[in-house]
Amino acid sequence: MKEPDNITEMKQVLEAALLTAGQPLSLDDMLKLFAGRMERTTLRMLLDELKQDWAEKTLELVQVATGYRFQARQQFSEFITRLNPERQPKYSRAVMETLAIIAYRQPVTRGDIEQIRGVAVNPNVMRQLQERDWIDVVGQREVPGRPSLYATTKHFLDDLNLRSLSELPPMDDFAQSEIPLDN
Amino acid sequence: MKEPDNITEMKQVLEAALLTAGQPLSLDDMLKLFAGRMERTTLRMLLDELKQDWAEKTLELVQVATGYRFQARQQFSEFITRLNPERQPKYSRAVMETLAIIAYRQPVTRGDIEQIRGVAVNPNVMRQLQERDWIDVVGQREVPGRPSLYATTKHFLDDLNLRSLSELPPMDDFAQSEIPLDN
Amino acid sequence: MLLTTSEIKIKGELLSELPQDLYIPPDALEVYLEAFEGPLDLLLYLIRKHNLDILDIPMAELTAQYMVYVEKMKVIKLELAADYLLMSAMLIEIKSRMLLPKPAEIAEEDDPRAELVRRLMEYEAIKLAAQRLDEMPKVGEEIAVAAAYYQHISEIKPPEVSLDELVEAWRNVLKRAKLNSHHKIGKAELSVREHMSQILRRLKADGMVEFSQLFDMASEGLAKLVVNFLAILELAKEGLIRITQQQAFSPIYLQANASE
Repeated sequence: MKEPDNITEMKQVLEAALLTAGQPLSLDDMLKLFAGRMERTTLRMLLDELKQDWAEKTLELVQVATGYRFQARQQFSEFITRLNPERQPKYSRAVMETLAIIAYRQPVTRGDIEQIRGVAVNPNVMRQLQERDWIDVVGQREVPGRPSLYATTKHFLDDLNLRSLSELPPMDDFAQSEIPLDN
Repeated sequence: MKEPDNITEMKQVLEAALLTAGQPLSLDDMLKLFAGRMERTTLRMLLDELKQDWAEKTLELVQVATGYRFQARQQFSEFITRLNPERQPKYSRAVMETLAIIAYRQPVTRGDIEQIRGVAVNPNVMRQLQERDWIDVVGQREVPGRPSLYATTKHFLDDLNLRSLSELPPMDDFAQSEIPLDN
Repeated sequence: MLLTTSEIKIKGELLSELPQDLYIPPDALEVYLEAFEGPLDLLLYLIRKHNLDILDIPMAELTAQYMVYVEKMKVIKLELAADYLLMSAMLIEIKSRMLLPKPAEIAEEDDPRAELVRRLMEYEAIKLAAQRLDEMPKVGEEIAVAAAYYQHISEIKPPEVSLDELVEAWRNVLKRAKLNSHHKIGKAELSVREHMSQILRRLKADGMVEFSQLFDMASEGLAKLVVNFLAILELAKEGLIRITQQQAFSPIYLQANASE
């Protein structure tokens, strides 16, 4: 193809290069596109025009530290991210065991949980489960310190697709067969 | 952002995703953009419209083996390649002939390739093609030694801008004049 | 690729004469390695460019040359010499068969050269296919794929928990605590515990609740009413609620033990 010799063609070359570059292009990079037959001031003007051309489009031309790049407008990022979802985070063992204790032994205090697990319960663990709206405080036990009593919520049942706690697998189904009775 | 609920918004999401993908997007990929709220037939229709919308633009929407992608129109490639003067080195004739045999005669063993070319195949040749993800092993031939059978990959088709092997230039085109057996 | 003499160099010197047969001079070995892809390629070149009749190759001489050549090249590229030698042997075989007295009728496919010609033509087609593949635009070379930037939104998704994972966690708790013999929990007990939580939640919200208000006679089945009652007894036993009655037959009130 002959060298672009008018504004329209020059802008087309610029646009095609910026859309396919995969990284920001510096002014020096972009000058290479025109094999030296382009002034920096002209290039800046073309970039401004290109920015205007894309003002109402799905991408926008932005300037970042290392140069210019096209990027998807913010409102599309959420959808595009669905193509490459992050790995699903997992709850720690402490969180899962605390949740299991509350589900099967509710209502329980932190002291109960600590006694069953044999280790102190990190307050952060309770906070995670409360923020998820899976457990809440349903009362206090009338002992010194009046510790809170925790129970699972309706929301917890919904999220695990259960109608009631009695749909949890009963523990005696496998208590004998799978848990060794070693005492 | 709320889910797109009209053709214009859906096309915008599609366009933004395809322009940022850097590789072909399959129909299944694109359905993920809409979190399951899109029919395949609607998607195909939107892709057709998008293709039309870009008919006069710097990029074109093309379909290759693994899906759809936007790519710069041919007339701009010369300029774009100026950005990367150190291009991928050309493959040797040995590599290209081996690739041609695999593409046109697949699945083939190394022995088949050696038979056609009349020389031993350097293992390095196969490695280069495998590293480019243009060929892979698709099975073994059930003969002594169970030699590997090689075939070209979908990635090879993508890289050559093809939807299927049938789009390769037909072998008949390469038939030359008969070698005379006059005596 | 079709070569002319101007493209072939030996030790920087242009090769003045192209080979008229399959013999490769040892000092031109490297050149041939680059210029020809093997004996088929060389033979094809000779046939197409120099109208070589494969039967005109002086076979005895070629073979003698090859034996010397193989001796010289034992150290390096022996496998290449072998490829050429094999080709020479094939040509000699063809030639010897051609020299035999012919039967009156000879079918085309019986021509001993047919197989060689078939191979040459197949190789030629592949060679041209390779050139075409080489010329086709490719991603990363002539094809530039759109790859604009987008901001990867870290949707902070809460972890998923399956029922299996929950049960597994509980099982681990039991295993470690060796609670199994004391804490078998069945469906019935789970229902009771669920009602205990519900009653506590209600008392927390309403403060004091009259006993009968905790029972919805109209809509709940008998089993549920019983479970509810068991839950109240269990709450009382665990000291979690207080049950009060001013005098006989007056209303019974429940309140969370903590709500005073």
